[in-house]
Amino acid sequence: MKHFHIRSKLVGNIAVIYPKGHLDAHNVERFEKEILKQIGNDVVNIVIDCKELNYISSAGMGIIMGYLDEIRDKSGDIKLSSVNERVYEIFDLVGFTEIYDFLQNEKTAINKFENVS
Amino acid sequence: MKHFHIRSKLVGNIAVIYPKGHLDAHNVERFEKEILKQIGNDVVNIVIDCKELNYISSAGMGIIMGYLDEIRDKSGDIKLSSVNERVYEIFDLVGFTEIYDFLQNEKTAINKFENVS
Amino acid sequence: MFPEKPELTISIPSKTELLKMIVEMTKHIAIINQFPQAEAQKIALALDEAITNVIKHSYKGSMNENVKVDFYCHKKGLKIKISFTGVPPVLEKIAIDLNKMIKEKKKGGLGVELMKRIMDSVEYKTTGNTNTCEMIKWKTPES
Amino acid sequence: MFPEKPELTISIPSKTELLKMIVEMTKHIAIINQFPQAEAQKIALALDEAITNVIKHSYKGSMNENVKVDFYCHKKGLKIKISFTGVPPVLEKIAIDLNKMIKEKKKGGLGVELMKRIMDSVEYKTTGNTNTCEMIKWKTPES
Ligand SMILES: Nc1ncnc2c1ncn2[C@@H]1O[C@H](COP(=O)(O)OP(=O)(O)O)[C@@H](O)[C@H]1O
Ligand SMILES: Nc1ncnc2c1ncn2[C@@H]1O[C@H](COP(=O)(O)OP(=O)(O)O)[C@@H](O)[C@H]1O
Repeated sequence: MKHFHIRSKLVGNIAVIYPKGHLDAHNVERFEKEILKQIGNDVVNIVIDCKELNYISSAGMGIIMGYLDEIRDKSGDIKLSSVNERVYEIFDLVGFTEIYDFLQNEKTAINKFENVS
Repeated sequence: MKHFHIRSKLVGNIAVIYPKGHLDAHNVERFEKEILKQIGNDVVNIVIDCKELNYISSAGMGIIMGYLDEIRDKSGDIKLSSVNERVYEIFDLVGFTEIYDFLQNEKTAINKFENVS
Repeated sequence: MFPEKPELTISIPSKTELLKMIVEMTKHIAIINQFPQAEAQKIALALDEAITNVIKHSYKGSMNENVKVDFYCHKKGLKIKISFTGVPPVLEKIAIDLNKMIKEKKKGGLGVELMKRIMDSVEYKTTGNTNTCEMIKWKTPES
Repeated sequence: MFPEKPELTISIPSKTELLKMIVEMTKHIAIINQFPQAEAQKIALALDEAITNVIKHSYKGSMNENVKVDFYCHKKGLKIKISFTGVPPVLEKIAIDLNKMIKEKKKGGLGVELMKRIMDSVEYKTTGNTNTCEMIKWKTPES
């Protein structure tokens, strides 16, 4: 019984990552690995689409925070999309909503990257 | 947060009862009340459609058992339909599958009553 | 075989509104201990039945009493021990007769039988003021 | 205000795989105690953070240590007390600076802040070998 799944796809030079389920300290490594894989492949335009993310603790948020500087240094960004209300409240509580773009859905997030590059 | 819901409808002289969610000792009274309501209205052809029933403990099964004699005495019956595999296993464990008709779905259960009467 | 110290303990008041929580917790523990999902759900049901009986029969429905549940994990199985006070359990030795129960319009009497059919062993004991119910479920070779 | 005796206690090994179970249990308890669903989920998250820290910092990731959680229920709020041994917590008094943390490529450091922002009070104490973390959440008038 896995409570957390992760998959991703590439749209041009944009990676869309889909964390699914319950993301906590127990499974955060898999989330970090996915982010590292993208950076390793020189993909620095990253959309984290959260439509299937039910839960996130600071362990997962730490990963989103820890690589942002490196990614922005390489002219990339991390954008979040399709975040449900419950999870958004948590991102908001720690102040992420002032630092990251939160988009309605995956498509608007991708568009936002495409319009810049 | 209610973990258990119950609703019912009448199809001619057949009552279809829809228990939904988690049926245990905590909420079994509401289930019993629904059965009693039907008997009180002289409806003794009862289909318990379990497509939305996720869990049943012996408390719920006790109610299905306790009124069967009275209902069969009045030429009625209790039939079960749309029972999911997990819940079916439990009914089977106590021997209910030899005593009650378990039908594929609500419609076949209703038909079975109609073909007799 | 099982460790002396429980791996996990929960102590709750004797309220039926907590049954669902215990069921979900137990399912989770059984799954973590490598029981297949369907087995895990049944083990959780056995515990629901045991605690329901404690609340109903030993505590006569009083909600302020205590029920302690210890989980002992082993790679070959799971042992669950329920400790409670109140009226000591007195259990029938004979198996149930469903047709007879229906004729007698019984609305209960299935719980202990269900526990026994789900678990590999169910044992009640009373020592002084404390009653216990110990249930063991072994893993099947393929699980 | 809160009762002396916890209404509910759980004692678990220091394994992160049990976090989800604790989160669901806590949500359930908070909801039963009349917190709205969204509040209940946040309270559960605060406990997740506290236990994650205990496992990571006090037990250095060792999985065989013990974490005890006591729930004290009151109609005006919920108190959760976590008891553990290991390294006593030493906590920063100052609030976090997110931009600075990003510049420093910090992959952690949000947990305690989150606990404080969710709960009305968070208090760590060490007495002898035992450390405790006590968190209280009051109900808002409309909840
Ligand atoms: N914890 C208990 N304490 C006291 N008596 C018990 C306990 N558990 C079971 N019993 C006895 O065993 C009987 C059978 O229990 P059970 O099969 O669950 O049926 P029910 O509880 O519906 O009567 C009960 O009626 C009761 O007399
Ligand atoms: N239970 C604990 N035991 C020891 N130290 C703790 C504990 N909880 C928190 N701390 C200390 O507080 C710091 C901040 O914790 P936190 O905000 O959760 O961030 P992180 O755990 O990601 O470093 C930790 O780095 C640690 O030094």
